Amino acid sequence: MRRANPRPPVDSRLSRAKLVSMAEYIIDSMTVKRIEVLDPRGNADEALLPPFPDEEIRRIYELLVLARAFDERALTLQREGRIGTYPSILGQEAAQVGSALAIGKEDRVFPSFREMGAQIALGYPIPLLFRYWAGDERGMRSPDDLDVFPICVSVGTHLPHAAGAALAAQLRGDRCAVVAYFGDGATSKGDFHEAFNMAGVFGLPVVFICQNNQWAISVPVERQTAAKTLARKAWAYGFEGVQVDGNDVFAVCRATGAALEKARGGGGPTFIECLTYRLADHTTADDASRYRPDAEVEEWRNRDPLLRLRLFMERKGLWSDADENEAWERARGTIDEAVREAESAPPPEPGEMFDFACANLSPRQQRQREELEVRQVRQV
Amino acid sequence: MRRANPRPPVDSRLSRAKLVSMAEYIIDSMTVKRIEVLDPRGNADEALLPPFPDEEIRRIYELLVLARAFDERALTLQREGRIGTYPSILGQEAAQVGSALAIGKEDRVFPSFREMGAQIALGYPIPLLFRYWAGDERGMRSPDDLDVFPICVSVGTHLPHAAGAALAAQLRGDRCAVVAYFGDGATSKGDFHEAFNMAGVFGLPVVFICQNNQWAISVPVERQTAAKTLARKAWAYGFEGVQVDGNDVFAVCRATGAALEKARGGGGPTFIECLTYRLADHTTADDASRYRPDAEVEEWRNRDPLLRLRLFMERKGLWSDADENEAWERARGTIDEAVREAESAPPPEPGEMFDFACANLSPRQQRQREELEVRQVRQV
Amino acid sequence: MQMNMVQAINLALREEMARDDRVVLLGEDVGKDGGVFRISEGLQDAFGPQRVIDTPLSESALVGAAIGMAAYGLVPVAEIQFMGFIYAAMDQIFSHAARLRSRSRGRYSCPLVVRTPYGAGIKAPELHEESTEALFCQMPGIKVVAPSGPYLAKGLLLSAIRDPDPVIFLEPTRLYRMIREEVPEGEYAVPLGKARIAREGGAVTVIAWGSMLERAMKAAEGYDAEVIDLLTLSPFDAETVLDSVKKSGRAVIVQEAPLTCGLGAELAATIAQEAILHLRGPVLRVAAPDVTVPLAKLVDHYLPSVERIRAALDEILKY
Amino acid sequence: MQMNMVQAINLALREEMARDDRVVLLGEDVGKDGGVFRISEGLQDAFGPQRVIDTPLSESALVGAAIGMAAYGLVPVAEIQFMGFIYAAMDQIFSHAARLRSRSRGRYSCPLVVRTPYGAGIKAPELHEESTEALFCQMPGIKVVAPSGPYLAKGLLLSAIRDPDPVIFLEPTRLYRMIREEVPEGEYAVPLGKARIAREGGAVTVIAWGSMLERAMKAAEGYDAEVIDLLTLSPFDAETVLDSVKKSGRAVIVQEAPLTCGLGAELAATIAQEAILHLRGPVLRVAAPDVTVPLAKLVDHYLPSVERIRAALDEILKY
Ligand SMILES: Cc1ncc(C[n+]2csc(CCOP(=O)(O)OP(=O)(O)O)c2C)c(N)n1
Ligand SMILES: Cc1ncc(C[n+]2csc(CCOP(=O)(O)OP(=O)(O)O)c2C)c(N)n1
Ligand SMILES: [Mg+2]
Ligand SMILES: [Mg+2]
Repeated sequence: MRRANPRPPVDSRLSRAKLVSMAEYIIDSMTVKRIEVLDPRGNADEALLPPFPDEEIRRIYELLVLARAFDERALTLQREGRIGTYPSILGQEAAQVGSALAIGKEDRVFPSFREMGAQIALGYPIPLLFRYWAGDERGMRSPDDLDVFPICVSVGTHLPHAAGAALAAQLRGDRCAVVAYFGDGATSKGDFHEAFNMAGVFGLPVVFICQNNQWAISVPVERQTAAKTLARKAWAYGFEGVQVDGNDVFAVCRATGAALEKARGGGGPTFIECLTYRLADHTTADDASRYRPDAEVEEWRNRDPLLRLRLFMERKGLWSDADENEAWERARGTIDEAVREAESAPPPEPGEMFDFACANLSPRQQRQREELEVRQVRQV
Repeated sequence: MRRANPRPPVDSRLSRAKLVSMAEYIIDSMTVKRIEVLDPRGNADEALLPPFPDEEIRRIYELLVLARAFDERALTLQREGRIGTYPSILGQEAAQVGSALAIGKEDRVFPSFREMGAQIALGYPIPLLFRYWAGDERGMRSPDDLDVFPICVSVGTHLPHAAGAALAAQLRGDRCAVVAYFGDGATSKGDFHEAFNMAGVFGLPVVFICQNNQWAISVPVERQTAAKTLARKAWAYGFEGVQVDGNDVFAVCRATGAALEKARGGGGPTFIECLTYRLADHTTADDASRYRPDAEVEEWRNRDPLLRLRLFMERKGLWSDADENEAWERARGTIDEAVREAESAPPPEPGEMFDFACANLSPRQQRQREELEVRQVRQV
Repeated sequence: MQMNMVQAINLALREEMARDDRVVLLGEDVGKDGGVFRISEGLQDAFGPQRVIDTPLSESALVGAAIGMAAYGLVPVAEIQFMGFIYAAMDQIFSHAARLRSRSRGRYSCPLVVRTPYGAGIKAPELHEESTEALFCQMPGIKVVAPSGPYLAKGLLLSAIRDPDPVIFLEPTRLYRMIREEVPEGEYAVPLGKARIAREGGAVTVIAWGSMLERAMKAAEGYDAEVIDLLTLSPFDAETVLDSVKKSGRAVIVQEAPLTCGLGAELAATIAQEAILHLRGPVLRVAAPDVTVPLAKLVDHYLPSVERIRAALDEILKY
Repeated sequence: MQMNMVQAINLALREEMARDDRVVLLGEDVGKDGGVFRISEGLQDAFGPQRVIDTPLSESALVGAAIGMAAYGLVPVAEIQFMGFIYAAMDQIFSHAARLRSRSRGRYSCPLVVRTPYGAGIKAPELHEESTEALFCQMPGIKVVAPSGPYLAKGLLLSAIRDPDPVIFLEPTRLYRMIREEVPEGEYAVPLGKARIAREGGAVTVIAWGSMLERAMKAAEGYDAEVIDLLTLSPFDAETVLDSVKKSGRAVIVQEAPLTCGLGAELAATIAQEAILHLRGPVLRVAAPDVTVPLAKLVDHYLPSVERIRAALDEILKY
């Protein structure tokens, strides 16, 4: 007897051995597909070739170049102290640009903090991006004709907002879909789970796009989860997860397009894992050589998303060295201009920290603002 | 052109139609097994019969009766105002007792709030359970030789503790396993996800046991998740999930035993979904007829976990009506005694609310305690 | 009509939902079940499952989704079943609801109400009797409201729903069915940010809110005490508080929560900063002790009692 | 040895881990990377991946698992990478870490330290510059500590690790590398619950903690001001505060967090309740305004400055 209760009668050691005789049958099964179009050398099976007109393919490539030129410049500006800590998108341009290109004007986008390629492809004003990274929150005000939520720094916490925006669309009958971007690290957060589950339960029009760049700062994705793929996680919520070659802009674009179409048509959520790689340090404050081998980085450099599209275009006779130089020149020109515009914007006034604290300041806030402004004037 | 950036070149409507041509192949697949031994009429394929000695089978049944007798009495006491709001375990006795019987003395148990059957089978003193439900936290102090964490009311929030206890065991080389109990509703919580993920990443010696009683207050499990089974959720974390007939005490016991053995042997975590049913209201404060059909309840009454074991024993000649009467009499006697013991315990002194606030009270707490005690004396 | 606070809140929701089809309810068991306290009784029948939404058991995503809904044209009223379960949603409330307007520089806003029953005295299990309003009062961008009776509950809830920013609406469970009073149908809003003089008096100012108002009023009987019902806890109505204290020269704050760092601290600090020259004696706080709220057997010893409030009045009147 | 606060904290961890093999570190990037601020640099090499554990990106489970570890014989020191990410773990900290001893009536306890960099002024993105210590100061069962320099950081961390109850250990990022001073190797504990007179003076008492101590000290130059470095924020050392205020008759509280419901409110309330008869003037609080901490371009205007503290000193000295 354990205490007053009848003694647990089963010797557990006994029972442990005899499991074989139980009736077991399979009641549930799931699979995960991988989607790819272009291989790292720019080859594509003719049968699988995307039907984009040549001009569009060139323009896709130019957007990839623009995203990379932005990144290059941001890193330089950071070194020069002209912007703050910055997270590079190097290597993830295809996953970001490719997915963003499939997004319609009517759709709602919830980026994480490493999505500048997507923002640029969506038409987010580049000067605003520079201003944000220079520490001016006015850079996060999305233009009125563009539905892009502010960058979310707290990993994964924006996923419930995406679910809510999709629920609002569903309830109001808005024919639009919602896209949420996040990293492999975000898949470990409770909010990822709760948002995915809600999306599954309500069959929400949302496309979850994971930029699996295989690292969350110093934690490799194998230490982030024991799941063989991230894509399989969607099945836990009753909807499909697919893995896409994230360095293949065609595959990403079309997987996203299909998922968005499904969402808009009432087919519910989809999870797209873009398998890609973070070629740079986590941010300018990081030194990735402390924790990951150069060889791995090198290997992924060979799978550069720009390179493979360029090779593809060259083979098709769509692209020359001159085109390449011109594209870069144009991109850098656009970026120069954006930096000029960003840096010529007047700095915020101190009192502006109160501007959007709430719709109507409380008397105490009002007084604090006045005191701040008085101090300001005194110091000038 | 969208703003200053090159215009997104791809007409998304175009791309949406042409998905068929992409290269797709399966890279990941998973299946979920169901385990059962006894059917609702108490039949078991002879080949699958559990090898428990007859005496053990009778004792298992007696424990089921004891759990049910506890529940019966708790409901009565609540109606009489002798305990507070109480969550009935009616219908879940096999899932609770069966799993608890496989748990060893060395193992660590993290119950939710509807696990009295498991607590009783583990040897938790029944008077303490009554005291807890009567609003006396002293009922949650587990006896020193029993490793049962306090009941967790905040759904799912104890799962990270179970992961931590398992991590501690792993780091210290303690040869024990950890068991966490929770309901179907808990699978929607972020903490479920984060704890499961951590268990997968570290290969922790933990067995997660879900009492899928198909309701979370008024929310049926189909509105809790769109997943076909709860068991499949484990695959998202890289370990096995199985479904067990939760009203089949043999199947539950042996699935739990196997998972515990695997855990203790370094084989990592397992998720066991016990598919069962909450036959009663959510708690004594609930009225389930507001939200669920009687027919569903009736159907599950036919799958009563006690009934099927009794039929099995009767068929084997192990059990008579006299045995049944005696078992109930004995159980009710045990419960009578426990209630007497619980109710004869002196009520807590007001100052005891400070007793375990922290190891050493701050001067302010000290003063608050003194003031409270002075007020007390004055009132007496 | 005479009604209790549950009925008054139900009526407020019903009227707002009828008036404005952007108003939607969501939470655990708010639909078919009508909420565990029956606050939303009948509303799913009246407005359909699209507007009264049972969510999975996910406090963080429930509030997080409500933020997304609020940003996209709806006015969600989210229910957290008990205040003890709101902690899982703190990140969403503080990192997001409170900041969305500011982070997006006004592009998006968050007209969200999070309702939750709060407070001790209903003899329920752990985490069912919390009163941690001060957690939210320190979050810029969040308003916090706590009615003290049915009439005020309805009027304040109307204001909360119409407010363009997120509001935490705390409903004192102990009073849910304790007080019945006349609650008119139709519109009347009790403004946010304004306290109410619940009882006039000259010798001492008693400040209370939520479930403590009832005890403060009882305690004040027989004293020349002015009782202020704070109603909005953040931003609180410093003017009304200070005017009264300047007049009476004495302040007693009654707070259900544990003493340290409760809202009473801010009230006392504000008085100490802005009305100190009018004070005749110390600013007294009557609060629960600094321990976790105990279960049923001891909770009556934990909650500030009428006697303790009277003792504080007697003490301060010595000055 | 001369060292900065990062090195001092590293040394404290190293010594405690060497002394007591129950001490384990866990958090995001604390292992191979040595933490984003390099606090745990070299510790995984020294003690192995079993004792310096990189966790998945899960703040709630990270703290929750640490609670389970603490209950089962370990002494976990969990790192939250920035204070802005601790909100996801509030439920675990408040519902569980704070209550485990009480819920289990002493059967289990939670000797856990949660370290986190806090405070503004490092020009980092949103949620990297929070100072919401008051959230934790109102939780019975939780201790809160904030060192103001390297020597104290080491001594306080030793005490925190040895404390039998959960401690939130707040490290002011702005000071991480600002101050270098002599930090001895080996044991010395700075006790929890005791404030420090950082500077003696008679005319006014200035109370500060964490990153504000440095500014308070600068501001005090040229004044007959006593500066109290609170060190332990909860439970705070009321005795030292009250003794000083009773002597000086004037109090200025300097708080980095937004004014309303910050820890300064509790300090002021305590003074107003227990030392009011000694006060010559109002209890002044110098704090950030009630807004979310702004990004780099405006943060200097947000943080209480030396000038603002001086202005408060000048004002109070008029009484
Ligand atoms: C909730 C939260 N915890 C911690 C951090 C600090 N942090 C910033 S980025 C990052 C890793 C994110 O990894 P992943 O999601 O894979 O995105 P990636 O950085 O690779 O784009 C961490 C831990 C954070 N921003 N938010
Ligand atoms: C975090 C949290 N949210 C809400 C509640 C209120 N509540 C108590 S039980 C319950 C349903 C739990 O369902 P399930 O996990 O299936 O367990 P069951 O009650 O069926 O045993 C809810 C919502 C709670 N206790 N904790
Ligand atoms: Mg990543
Ligand atoms: Mg259930």
